Amino acid sequence: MNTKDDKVMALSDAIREYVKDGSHISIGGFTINRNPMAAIYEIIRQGIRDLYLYAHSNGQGADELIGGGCVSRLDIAYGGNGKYAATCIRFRKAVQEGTIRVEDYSNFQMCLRFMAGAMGMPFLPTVSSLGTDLLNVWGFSEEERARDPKMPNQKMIVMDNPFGGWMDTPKVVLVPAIQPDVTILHVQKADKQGTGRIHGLTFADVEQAKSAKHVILTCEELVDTAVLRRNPDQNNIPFIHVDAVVPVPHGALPTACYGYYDYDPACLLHYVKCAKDDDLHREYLRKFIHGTKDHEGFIALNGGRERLDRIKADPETGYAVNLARG
Amino acid sequence: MNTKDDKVMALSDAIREYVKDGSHISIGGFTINRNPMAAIYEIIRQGIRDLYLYAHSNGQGADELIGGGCVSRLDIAYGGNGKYAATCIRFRKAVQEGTIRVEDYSNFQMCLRFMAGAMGMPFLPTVSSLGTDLLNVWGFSEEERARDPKMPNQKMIVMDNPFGGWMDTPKVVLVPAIQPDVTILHVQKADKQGTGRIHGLTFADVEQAKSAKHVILTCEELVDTAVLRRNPDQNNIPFIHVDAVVPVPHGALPTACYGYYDYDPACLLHYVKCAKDDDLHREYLRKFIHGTKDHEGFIALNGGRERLDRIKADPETGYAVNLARG
Amino acid sequence: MEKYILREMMTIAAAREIKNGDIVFGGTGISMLAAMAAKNINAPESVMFFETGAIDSKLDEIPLAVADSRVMYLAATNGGLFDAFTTMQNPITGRHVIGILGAAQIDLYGNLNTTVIGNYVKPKTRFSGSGGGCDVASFVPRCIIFMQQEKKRFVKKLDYLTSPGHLDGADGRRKTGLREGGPTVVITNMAVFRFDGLTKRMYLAGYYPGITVQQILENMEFAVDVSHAAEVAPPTPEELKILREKCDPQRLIL
Amino acid sequence: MEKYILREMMTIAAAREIKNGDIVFGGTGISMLAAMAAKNINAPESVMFFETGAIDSKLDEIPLAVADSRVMYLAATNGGLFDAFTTMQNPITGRHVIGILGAAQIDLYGNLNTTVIGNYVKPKTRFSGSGGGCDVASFVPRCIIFMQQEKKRFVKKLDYLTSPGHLDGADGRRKTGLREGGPTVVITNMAVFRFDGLTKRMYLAGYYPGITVQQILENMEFAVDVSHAAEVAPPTPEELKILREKCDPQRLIL
Repeated sequence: MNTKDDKVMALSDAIREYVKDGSHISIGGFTINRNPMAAIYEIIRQGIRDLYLYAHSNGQGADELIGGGCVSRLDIAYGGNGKYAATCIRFRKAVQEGTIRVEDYSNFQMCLRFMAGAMGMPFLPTVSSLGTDLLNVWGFSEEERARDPKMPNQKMIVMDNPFGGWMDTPKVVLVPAIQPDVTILHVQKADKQGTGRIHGLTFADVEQAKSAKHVILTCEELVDTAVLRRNPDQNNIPFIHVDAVVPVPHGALPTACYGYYDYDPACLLHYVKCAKDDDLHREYLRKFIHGTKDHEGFIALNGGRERLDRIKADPETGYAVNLARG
Repeated sequence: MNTKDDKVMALSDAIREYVKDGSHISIGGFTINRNPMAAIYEIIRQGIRDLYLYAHSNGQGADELIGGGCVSRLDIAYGGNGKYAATCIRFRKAVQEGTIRVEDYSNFQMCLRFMAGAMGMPFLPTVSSLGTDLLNVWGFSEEERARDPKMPNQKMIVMDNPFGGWMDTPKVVLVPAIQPDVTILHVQKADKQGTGRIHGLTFADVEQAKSAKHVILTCEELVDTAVLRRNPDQNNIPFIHVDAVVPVPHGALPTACYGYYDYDPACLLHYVKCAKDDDLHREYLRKFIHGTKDHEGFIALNGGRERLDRIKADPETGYAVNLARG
Repeated sequence: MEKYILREMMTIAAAREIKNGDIVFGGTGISMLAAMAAKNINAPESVMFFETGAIDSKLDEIPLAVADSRVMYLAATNGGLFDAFTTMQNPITGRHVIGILGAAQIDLYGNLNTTVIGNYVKPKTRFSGSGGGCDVASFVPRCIIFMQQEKKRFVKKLDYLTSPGHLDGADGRRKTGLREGGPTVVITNMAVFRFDGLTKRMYLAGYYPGITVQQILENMEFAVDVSHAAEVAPPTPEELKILREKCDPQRLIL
Repeated sequence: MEKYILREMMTIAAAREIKNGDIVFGGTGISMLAAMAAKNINAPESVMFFETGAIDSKLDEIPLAVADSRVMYLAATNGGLFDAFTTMQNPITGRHVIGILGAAQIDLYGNLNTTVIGNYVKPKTRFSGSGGGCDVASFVPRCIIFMQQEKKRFVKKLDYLTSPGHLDGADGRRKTGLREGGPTVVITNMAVFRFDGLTKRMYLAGYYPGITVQQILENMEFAVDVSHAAEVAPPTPEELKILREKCDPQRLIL
């Protein structure tokens, strides 16, 4: 957080400044929508390693970060990507081969963990997962937790309701807060001060931003502060949480950005094909990520302007009507 | 809650249906803004008694309900009304004379209590009030709580952080959930199904709605469902929580309604003058509340159309520019 | 009788479980189609509801994920995950929610595994994980579960218990502190199972036309009571017409 | 030297406490004016912030309550109470918040009473209560407190402890589990007090021109160290000009 008036930075600078080897990070979006893909590709390009990633259902973004070799530990609720991958492919491979370590939560639990971080509380309660292996099976041992000051000392704790039977709830599960070093979001609009506006569903983006030590906002459009302030009710990221603002048109591609463009089925299917085969995937990384200078370069290799036209959102519905979606 | 397609009711019917002697209720708004005043006057008119009112800073609304003799118990954070009353007048009198009983919380604590109710959790944590009399001094005894199934068994509970020093928080205060029988809000726009749209600050209205067994929405304008659905991001009251929708133009008067009208200084000052004197206040109730059939009648006695013109909101700022505010 | 395919039978079997006034939590694919079919056939005042935060979306086109922009268009309200799960855990609204889930494994009491086959730390097969599945299964009074009828899926012991069903039976949920409810019905490619009111054990309630009880039992690792089993009524012409013409005209799911 | 009124002295004394980059939580009246003065004079990148949920409101007209529609117009974001208090309890943003509070009573350690005089259940005088006062005092590292310098207000023992200062001194906040911080400065109609770094006891830091130390002590029930007291610098012509012309041209507060 800071209260500076102008936080606009180049993407490569923002990533270099706030994402380090070993950082604990979270990314916005959900499965195939509004993942901060440009920022994720830049993390892969910069060869950042050993990230601890906190994910709820961060489908495409999480899978590419894992595939890019950037992630060593992962708290996750859902490693799937809608119709494009019932289980995310590089995620599955990495877990099965033991190249990343993982701990499972539910989507609400991850959401509560970010919310707890945003509230400055050590935990929040839920009844979700009582009696399940989410509660009983830990991915990270008590010893590892004790050694790492960035980890809570326990996965979750079951507690009797101290208010007796109040709210007909005999027991609660306490889920511990997350405080990422940095949260990276892609939003539709932002101003240079860092006020952000998300159109459509916010997923857990707002809680993720407020829980983090630093926030990088990539945005479709950098707009005048005066414009955003005409409708302050619609601005959901307060600038006081934000450190860097980076205008990146199509910054969520190949995932969707409501009101701007749809997900890119061709790109997602090509990724799925590559991800399934280690050689193809290596070639994908070499050519599409490391072989491109920036997100513009990535888009140029992925169908360029013609593809962008195909997935352009209809102004009425916010998505590409009648898009062939594979 | 219900999922009916048409929930439009007359105000008198909605109050009669959902607000009973002894009900536990909460009202929306904050001090001099967006209190559901028409509904409050109707509660007074119907002579409903023995209400348990949950208030954060529900200034004018809480004070008139108390003055109207409707309230016997009150959980409150702030009984003030901005510049018009540093301490709300009938509230102060009622507490000092022992005609209502009261228990104090902070604004955040009341907010968390509604949020806990909305989440279906018995409590939420905070560090607010450690070491204070908010924590130590109870308004309602353990015995009274034990007798009343609608009250939590304790005011608040201090607990050591079960996650050790996680989030640098050695201890937390657990504040118990509220589940009102009914929450009454005044919003700018609603459709017949009960989707509500609040313009400007939402205060704690959304949490109050979601925590309640029943919700009455009064609104400035009843609009077509299709109109509200063109911008679902801006709708903050989901219809599944709502039981009754009541169109009441100027339903927040004499408090403000952002984008529609300002608070009415003449009416507020007249109220202050009456509230300070028991005889004047009795006369106020007789003439302005019991002597009027409905909110239109109340407005007619309070300056009518000419007054409405004076406080009409400027379309740019949302309030009455250069209004003489006493 | 009109011809129909198996997925149509399964969709209609699920749609029939949805009552007017229900708030339907589902994923994509067949569960979304079942919710759409119910709304158009038997439960016009049911409400579709997504964990991503959209309520009562219009769905002009079928979404391919619960985060698809297609769920955002013309919804009643767009919120986020916190709103959605809070509504399901809420003691008022949550009691009206019916969940629709799928899984890799299910046991006798309707507990589900969507996480791993084999060892948790180094699994033979890793699946997507809970998502909102564990949440909805923990909170809500009724759940519909879609399963493939296979021996490796109807197992005596789950490799990992992701989403709670009736846990160890009878009083399992109450003892553990979960909300009353749990799975109501399991719909497979061969049969419909329900749960005994007392023991909470799964029993065979129905088999599709042309399927024998024996075939079903051969595709399960555990035995179930079959004494209440009857043939499931096939989709009516009216149900099929609405399903095909109104719900999935592009055949994206069917 | 230019003439000024007491409220201008108090406002400027408070404004000088606000640093660039501070997020200022205040009420209405003089606290809001101090925040506006700081932003216009010495802390251009400070941010005004209301418990009702508005951040960095433009304030074309002075609001008469923190819920006044005037705080909603051209704000950076409009939210609600939950957002506002969450931001103050947040371990990152909360550490940049400076609170401005007032009270009916204050004690040696800066603890405040805004609830009752007399017995809690049947008080002699009932005040408004905590509002967000207890919250901000519990969470944030620095607080400015406005007080009238009167014996009945600077008391040995509070009738009710609404908002925590340094509690029982030295280690009081840490022992109780509160966040580090607490009141920084008390600004009255006669003087400026601060708190000793170790004992956390209030001491007299400054007196306004024309006021004697003796006068101040006569208006307190408890004794304070006066050995560090010096005359407070009066408002400069520049400070006064901005305060009068930019912050409160209609003289609604001054």
